[in-house]
Amino acid sequence: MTESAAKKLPRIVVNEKLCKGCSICVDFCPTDVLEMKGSIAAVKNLEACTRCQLCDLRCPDFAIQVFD
Amino acid sequence: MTESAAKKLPRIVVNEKLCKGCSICVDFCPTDVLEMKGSIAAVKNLEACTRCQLCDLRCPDFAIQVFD
Amino acid sequence: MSDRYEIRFSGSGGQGMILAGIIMAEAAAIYGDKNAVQSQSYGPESRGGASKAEVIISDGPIDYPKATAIDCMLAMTQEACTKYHGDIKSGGILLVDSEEVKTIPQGAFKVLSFPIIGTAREALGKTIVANIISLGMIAELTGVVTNEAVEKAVLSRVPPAFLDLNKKALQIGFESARKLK
Amino acid sequence: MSDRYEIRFSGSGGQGMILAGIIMAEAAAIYGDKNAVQSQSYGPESRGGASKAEVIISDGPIDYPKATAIDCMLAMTQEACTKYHGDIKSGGILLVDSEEVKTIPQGAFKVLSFPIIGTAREALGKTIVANIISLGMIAELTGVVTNEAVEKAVLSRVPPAFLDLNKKALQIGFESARKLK
Amino acid sequence: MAEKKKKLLQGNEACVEGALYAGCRFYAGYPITPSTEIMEGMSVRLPKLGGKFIQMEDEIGGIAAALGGSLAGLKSMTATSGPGFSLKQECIGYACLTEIPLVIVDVMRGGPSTGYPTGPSQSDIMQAKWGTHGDHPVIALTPSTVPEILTETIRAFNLAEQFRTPVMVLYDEILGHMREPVTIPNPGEFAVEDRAKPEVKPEDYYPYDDKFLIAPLAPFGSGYRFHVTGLNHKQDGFPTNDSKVIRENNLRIMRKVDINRETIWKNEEVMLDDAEVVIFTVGSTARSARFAVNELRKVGVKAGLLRPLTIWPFPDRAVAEISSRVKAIIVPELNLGQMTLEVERVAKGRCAVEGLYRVDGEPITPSQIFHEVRKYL
Amino acid sequence: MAEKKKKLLQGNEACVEGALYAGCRFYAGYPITPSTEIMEGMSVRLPKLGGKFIQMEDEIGGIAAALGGSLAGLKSMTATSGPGFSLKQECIGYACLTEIPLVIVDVMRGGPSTGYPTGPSQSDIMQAKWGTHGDHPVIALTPSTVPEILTETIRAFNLAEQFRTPVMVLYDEILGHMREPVTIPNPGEFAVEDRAKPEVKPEDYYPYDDKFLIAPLAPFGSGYRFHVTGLNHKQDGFPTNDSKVIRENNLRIMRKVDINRETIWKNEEVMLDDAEVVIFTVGSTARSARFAVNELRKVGVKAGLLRPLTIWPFPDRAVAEISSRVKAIIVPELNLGQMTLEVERVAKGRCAVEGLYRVDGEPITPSQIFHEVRKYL
Amino acid sequence: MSTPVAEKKEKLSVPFDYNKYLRPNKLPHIWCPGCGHGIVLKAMLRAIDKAGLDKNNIALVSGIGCSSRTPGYVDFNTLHTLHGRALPFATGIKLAKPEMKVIVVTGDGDALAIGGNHFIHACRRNIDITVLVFTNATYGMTGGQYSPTTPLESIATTSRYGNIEPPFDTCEMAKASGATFVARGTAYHTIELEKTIHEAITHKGTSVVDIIDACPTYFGRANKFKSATQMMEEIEKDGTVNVKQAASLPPEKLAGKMLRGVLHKVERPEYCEKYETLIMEKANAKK
Amino acid sequence: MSTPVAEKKEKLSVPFDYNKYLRPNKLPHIWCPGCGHGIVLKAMLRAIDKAGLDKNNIALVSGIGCSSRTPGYVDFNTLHTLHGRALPFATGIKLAKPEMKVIVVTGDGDALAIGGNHFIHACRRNIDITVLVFTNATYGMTGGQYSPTTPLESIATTSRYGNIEPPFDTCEMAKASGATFVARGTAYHTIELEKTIHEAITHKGTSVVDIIDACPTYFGRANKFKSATQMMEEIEKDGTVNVKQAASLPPEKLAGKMLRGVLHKVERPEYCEKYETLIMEKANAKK
Ligand SMILES: Cc1ncc(C[n+]2csc(CCOP(=O)(O)OP(=O)(O)O)c2C)c(N)n1
Ligand SMILES: Cc1ncc(C[n+]2csc(CCOP(=O)(O)OP(=O)(O)O)c2C)c(N)n1
Ligand code: SF4
Ligand code: SF4
Ligand code: SF4
Ligand code: SF4
Ligand code: SF4
Ligand code: SF4
Ligand SMILES: [Mg+2]
Ligand SMILES: [Mg+2]
Repeated sequence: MTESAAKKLPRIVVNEKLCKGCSICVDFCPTDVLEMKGSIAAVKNLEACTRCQLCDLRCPDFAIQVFD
Repeated sequence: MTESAAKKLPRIVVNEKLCKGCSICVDFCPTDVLEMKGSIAAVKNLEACTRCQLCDLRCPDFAIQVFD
Repeated sequence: MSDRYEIRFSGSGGQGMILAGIIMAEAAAIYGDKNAVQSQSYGPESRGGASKAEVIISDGPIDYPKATAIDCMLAMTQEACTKYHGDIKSGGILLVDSEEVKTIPQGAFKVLSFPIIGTAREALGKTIVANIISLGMIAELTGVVTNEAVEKAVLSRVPPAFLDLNKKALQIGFESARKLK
Repeated sequence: MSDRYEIRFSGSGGQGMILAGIIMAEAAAIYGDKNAVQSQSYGPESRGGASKAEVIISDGPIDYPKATAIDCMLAMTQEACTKYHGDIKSGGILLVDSEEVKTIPQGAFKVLSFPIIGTAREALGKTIVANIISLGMIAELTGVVTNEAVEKAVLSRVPPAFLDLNKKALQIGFESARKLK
Repeated sequence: MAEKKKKLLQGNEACVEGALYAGCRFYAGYPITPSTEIMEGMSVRLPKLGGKFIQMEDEIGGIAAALGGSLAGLKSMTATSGPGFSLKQECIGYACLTEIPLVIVDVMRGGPSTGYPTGPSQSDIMQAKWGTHGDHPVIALTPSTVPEILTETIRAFNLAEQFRTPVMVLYDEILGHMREPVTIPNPGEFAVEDRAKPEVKPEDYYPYDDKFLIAPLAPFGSGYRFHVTGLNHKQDGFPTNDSKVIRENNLRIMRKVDINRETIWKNEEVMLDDAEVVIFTVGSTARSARFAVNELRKVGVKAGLLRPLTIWPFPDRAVAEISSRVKAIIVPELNLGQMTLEVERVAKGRCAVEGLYRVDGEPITPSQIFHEVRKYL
Repeated sequence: MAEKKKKLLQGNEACVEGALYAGCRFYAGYPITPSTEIMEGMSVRLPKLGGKFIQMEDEIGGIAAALGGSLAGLKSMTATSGPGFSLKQECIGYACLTEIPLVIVDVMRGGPSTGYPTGPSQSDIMQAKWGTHGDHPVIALTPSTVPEILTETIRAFNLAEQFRTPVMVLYDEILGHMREPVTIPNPGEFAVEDRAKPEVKPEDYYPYDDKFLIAPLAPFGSGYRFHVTGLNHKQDGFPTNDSKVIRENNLRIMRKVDINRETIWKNEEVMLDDAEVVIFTVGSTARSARFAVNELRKVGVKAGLLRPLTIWPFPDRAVAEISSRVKAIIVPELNLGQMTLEVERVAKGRCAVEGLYRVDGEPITPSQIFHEVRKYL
Repeated sequence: MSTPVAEKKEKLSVPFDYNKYLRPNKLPHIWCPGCGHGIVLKAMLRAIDKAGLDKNNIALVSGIGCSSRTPGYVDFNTLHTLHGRALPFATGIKLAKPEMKVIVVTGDGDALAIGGNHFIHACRRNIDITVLVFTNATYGMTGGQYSPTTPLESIATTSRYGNIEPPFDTCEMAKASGATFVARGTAYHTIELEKTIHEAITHKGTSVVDIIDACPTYFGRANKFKSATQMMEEIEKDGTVNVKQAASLPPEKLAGKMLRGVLHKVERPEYCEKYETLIMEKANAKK
Repeated sequence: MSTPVAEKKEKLSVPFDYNKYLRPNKLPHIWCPGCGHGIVLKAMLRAIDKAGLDKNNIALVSGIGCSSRTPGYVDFNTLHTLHGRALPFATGIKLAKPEMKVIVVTGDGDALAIGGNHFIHACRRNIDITVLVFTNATYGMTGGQYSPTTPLESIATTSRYGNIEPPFDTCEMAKASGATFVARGTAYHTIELEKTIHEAITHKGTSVVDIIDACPTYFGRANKFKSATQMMEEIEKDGTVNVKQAASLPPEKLAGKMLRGVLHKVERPEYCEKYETLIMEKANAKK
């Protein structure tokens, strides 16, 4: 990550067709970026995202991705 | 074994109906008491017998016994 | 075929449709004086996807255990509704969850629509009892078993800690249906 | 059935009766101009006990592969002799090892007796070739295949190191039989 | 009182009730859809009755352990479905030849192979008879309602114990998973048979005593020390290659079922007396058939139903009798024609025999049968 | 030249020759009497031809590995006997549904169970057809001489490859272990068929393309990436629960054998034209039968022999035809009546059908057949 | 690597493009919400990508079970066999085409219950196959019976009174039977898992990775876990320790924990190679 | 105990009376001249005698193979099952009648090839069964194919070019899968074997004794052994070393040798006991 990237916010994409609402991404996000909206994961605090990709890595359903 | 037993010779019985002639008893007798007669084990040197029972113990066919 | 009363509960796996079917059958056959047969079908995975439970109620022996001409069907999801409404007989009833089922199928049957899951969430805080609400509604709408029998059947299937919750859900079901009729 | 010539080799497992049968069949079908079928039977353990090999030789096709009326039988042990002599046809030949078979069965067949194993031991120092001696005897006694064919068949089955031994055994067989005839 | 014991049970649950009623005290198996509820039920219920339950590493282990349990004197059962039934076949032959009582339940699902695990089928009927190598006696029962699963499971245990042979209970996924009200029988309501125990002293005991058609079977550990082998054996249980003994024994194990087939057979007959077309079928399909027969009678068609509850030994006599006085026998089955072959064989051309097959994971409906029968009239 | 290649071979050795001639390059199995010589022969011969041999941990592993080898593109075989054949049944169903070519040789021994391992029998005939769960197509060949074991093994490979299905070769212990002179065929003397390879691009390839009755099968690793499952599947190989697709596919795999049965059937007919009593039998028993027919003709009895080299699909047409013009069909078999059931079914009462059974580890002799036939005249 | 920090070191700047390996239109997969099998599948795909394997050259073979549904989703040569039989099928493919990379994905029931014999024999032969065992301590597909890895006293539909059968240590079994690469990972430690799988598939010989993952639907519910997350934390994170870290931990910190990472790695001649060099050569020399 | 001297220490003054345990008129047994199975049978009978077991209370269970013919000769409750299946049958007997002493006699093929899965699962359960594996490195009954214990490069009827499959270490396998008593003996060390078997049958839990013995007919002939005696000397005597002596031997003296004696012994709750205490109690408490 370059220093200037701190300014550019990441893009977090949840595929609502694929998300099964297990909340694993929410529970394991180290900076509490995500929340459950009903039975779908959603972004609540994009600024805090560190692009660590853990949400994607642990999502069992190919349902969330974080782009730079 | 008592000392007096040294005089009394053991009795070695080969069951000819059971002996299959493998020669294991002959080959492993520590004092060379036995020999093969055709395809049956036989005693050739009873005096040397120490009653160690190895012939019986290793006979696969229940075919040889050594009595005191 | 005339003395058969056929009910189908449909929704998605995990919504408790099979339990609703079982309770309905018990209400009729154990706590009522009828005969009943309950069956279901799973997808090949035995979970996920559309699921259905069927109950045939009759005064006499019931041979064929599957629905042939449905008197009353419940659909808790759009997928189930679309997939399973075909066997409703003319003059039958289709009860759908109004929030889930937006495309109402056409047919010679009466369609009733009610926010079943929403009611469970709002009135009781637990969507899990939506199936019990729907059961109450079906019982009330069809009258094929008495409300008392249904209540006995529900209570015998529910762990003690949840007796109250389920009793309430059932009452809500009875009442909501009465209003819809 | 008339053009079938039936030979049975019998003895105990490990005496090479099956090999003798195979060589006989090869002598007829591969090195001679006949047809031949060879078969055998084992006990359920496939070793030990009485064992037999049968060879059917014919000018034409051979349907039934087992002996029906035996022209010539060899018995290398008493057990085999007792168990298997029953199928020898009237006028057939029974060749036994004279040291092993003490109780000669009665029947309308010709019995020839010869110390086959003893000869192998004394003349060649190897009882293992008793089966080849017996093969030579059977060939000579029956004349159903030529001695040359039998010799070719033996030599093709035997490892190079043992060619001589087996050749000698076969010759002994031929000669012994000639004397018995 | 009786009402208290009326329960809404799944077919597989009724099977558990029947087994326990019959005195089953040993279960070993491996889970497989759609039979798993039997195993789950046994795991909960058996320990309460002092019985033993074990989940084995595979189906072969399941039936082998159940046979061990039976030999040790407990009434034993295993349950499975298609692929597991195939795996158990080698042991089924062993049970037949060694004459160890056992009940094997096969809840039939769509095949071949993994096929359609949650779909119904009746395609193990021939496998039940011919799945293992070598000729062997087969008894197989085919209930068609949930209460009948309970009672036929009791009957299966009784037959297994009486005839010292494995007995199969075959039903399809629909029956295994559907629920019907069942009244649990009181003790004494149904007869429960136990295998004969030897009356002689241990030293005079032969496990296959040729004085008997079916010799008494002493449990292991009871002082009767004997030998059991899957090799052809003599009356004392030891291997033989005496062809006379082999033949006699191979024929006897067939005969014990064959000469008793009248008592093993069990048919339900619906309006056969004046029937012109008869439906021959089993299991859930028989329910559609009965429905269809009623409808056909309403429109004046003389239809009848012959429903065997014992499919093996095949009900030759009943089929032969019917075939000589009807126009046609219709055989609906959830397979591609297995019972049909047997009906054809027995009918010997005396009437038309027509199969009605379905292998798409759906039941044969009453109206399919209705229309098929009408073709003949 | 030709003479040089004449050898005295055991039936099991001839099977090896036939397999190699047909292009078999993969063998996996587990030893069992009386089939073991096939495996031993393959272990020596295959490596010399660049082929692969593996002894697996059990029979199931044997057939599964052979199926893997076939899917990877090598013509594959496994061989076994009764108990091992029972164990392989689950995988046989898998091969049928997934349509993987394979040759399975079963050298039949006395049963049931461990039975009489070194004794002959013909008691796996029904197991070959019904041993696995679910309906599935079965092709099974029944040679009766050692040279025929060679040629029928070639035919088995050809049929397996043409029809994308497992093909069985069944013969009894007598044939497996007896020796007869065999002339090893030269290359080109017999046709050798290979499975169809796809002609479309990988992206257009369906492993069960419904444009075909029998779709081409691409080997794994050839750039055609596809999915294979034992679940009911669509033309693209993926699981489905669409009942129409399930039905169509289940029917298609039966149909591919059924509509081609005329080319799969192969019968030998001996003096059938004027026969009044016909013997129907296979394998070593057919040798006794032919012997008996010759003897019967000598004494003026009009006997004939119908000998199927293809026992499955069952030769319905030939039996039906014969049954309408003879007094009796006699069915000698080394079992308790398996083919007899089929002959009865097809004969439909048009002639007498009489089984002649033997299960004592001994062959049926010509004179037994001779006397049985005479009863009918 | 039991801390999120350790995982973060592996930070990726762009998301991994799974579509390169997934078959189009097959998602959503059949697995339940929170099922660990999806996480394992993703780690496997990243490992395969890292290894740079050619899709045409990979055979992915499975048995029957939830985990065994994996092949259906990925664009390789895929084979969904019979319950327990993935390994002998895979053995056939590998021996027939040694140039292919053969990977077996299998459940703990599939691999170790009905398939246990094939498992130990594949290990013994040291045939070049990678075996990924999805260990969720249950038979998910049939509804939650106990499996050979279910912990003592756990509840399952066939052990309502608590399981009395001690679980296998899959890694010990693999090692004792002869596998030359043996490792353990978890769905929770997904980056570590990716590396472990990568190391397994690049090893020559039988490589086994025991992968602890969660079945929230059956094992979770029956044993009072509230969520997949809780299972991952308690079973996968707190229940395991990396073998390298373990070396420096006091025994009381290791009690009851399973070791993660590469537990055994040796070089021994591979089966197909031996077939080529020994058998083929001798057979053709003898001629 | 690799020297005859050590064996002699156990000198008996009268021959052991095997007839107490043999069935009348069953001898001679079917085994070939020099086959080690007979020697093992005798050691087993002496061990049973020493343990003072009641014949009525012993179930001797086998599969199929030469070794599996053992039960036919002895006067217990004897069961000759199917190839590979002795252990599940034995498990059924034991669970149904826990008061019986259940002993399984099995070949290396029976136990470890076709029966491998049952073997590891019996060990895992720690059910109180003694398993005596007659390891002759071949399938004797079917005529000498290689087995899972055949040494590398040995000749067999299915490995004419030399065996390329590494053999199992049966003891390692048993231990890894959970057996609580694991030992090895040989037919040559017959007195030691008797003691080892005695210790095995008096142990509570799954006990496994791997017994190296000779098949002169197939393994011997194919691998150029001249006699059973030579096999016993080279394979059993020189090829093994007692685990206690091994402790004091330099590594070069141990190379390529198998360890004899009790290799693993721990106490862990036995399966049938747990069934009684845990399951039965909970089931009946819950009522
Ligand atoms: C021969 C056979 N026996 C049993 C089954 C039923 N069955 C399907 S999957 C399965 C167990 C699956 O457990 P596991 O392999 O651990 O996979 P999971 O579902 O837990 O991922 C069983 C018992 C079957 N399909 N075939
Ligand atoms: C299902 C089955 N497969 C194969 C066989 C054939 N068979 C009988 S014994 C045996 C191997 C015996 O080897 P082992 O167990 O080591 O005993 P041994 O004869 O060496 O003492 C085999 C393969 C069989 N009887 N049943
Ligand atoms: S982890 Fe994936 S499936 Fe689960 S809630 Fe998050 S996005 Fe949805
Ligand atoms: S990338 Fe990391 S920080 Fe950002 S949402 Fe995902 S888990 Fe949270
Ligand atoms: S007892 Fe010992 S010394 Fe005597 S003969 Fe036997 S082995 Fe030899
Ligand atoms: S060991 Fe036994 S069988 Fe062998 S030669 Fe000696 S007495 Fe005979
Ligand atoms: S049942 Fe368990 S293993 Fe199967 S998909 Fe659901 S969570 Fe996963
Ligand atoms: S073949 Fe081998 S194992 Fe079998 S009895 Fe003979 S020597 Fe023993
Ligand atoms: Mg699992
Ligand atoms: Mg062995």
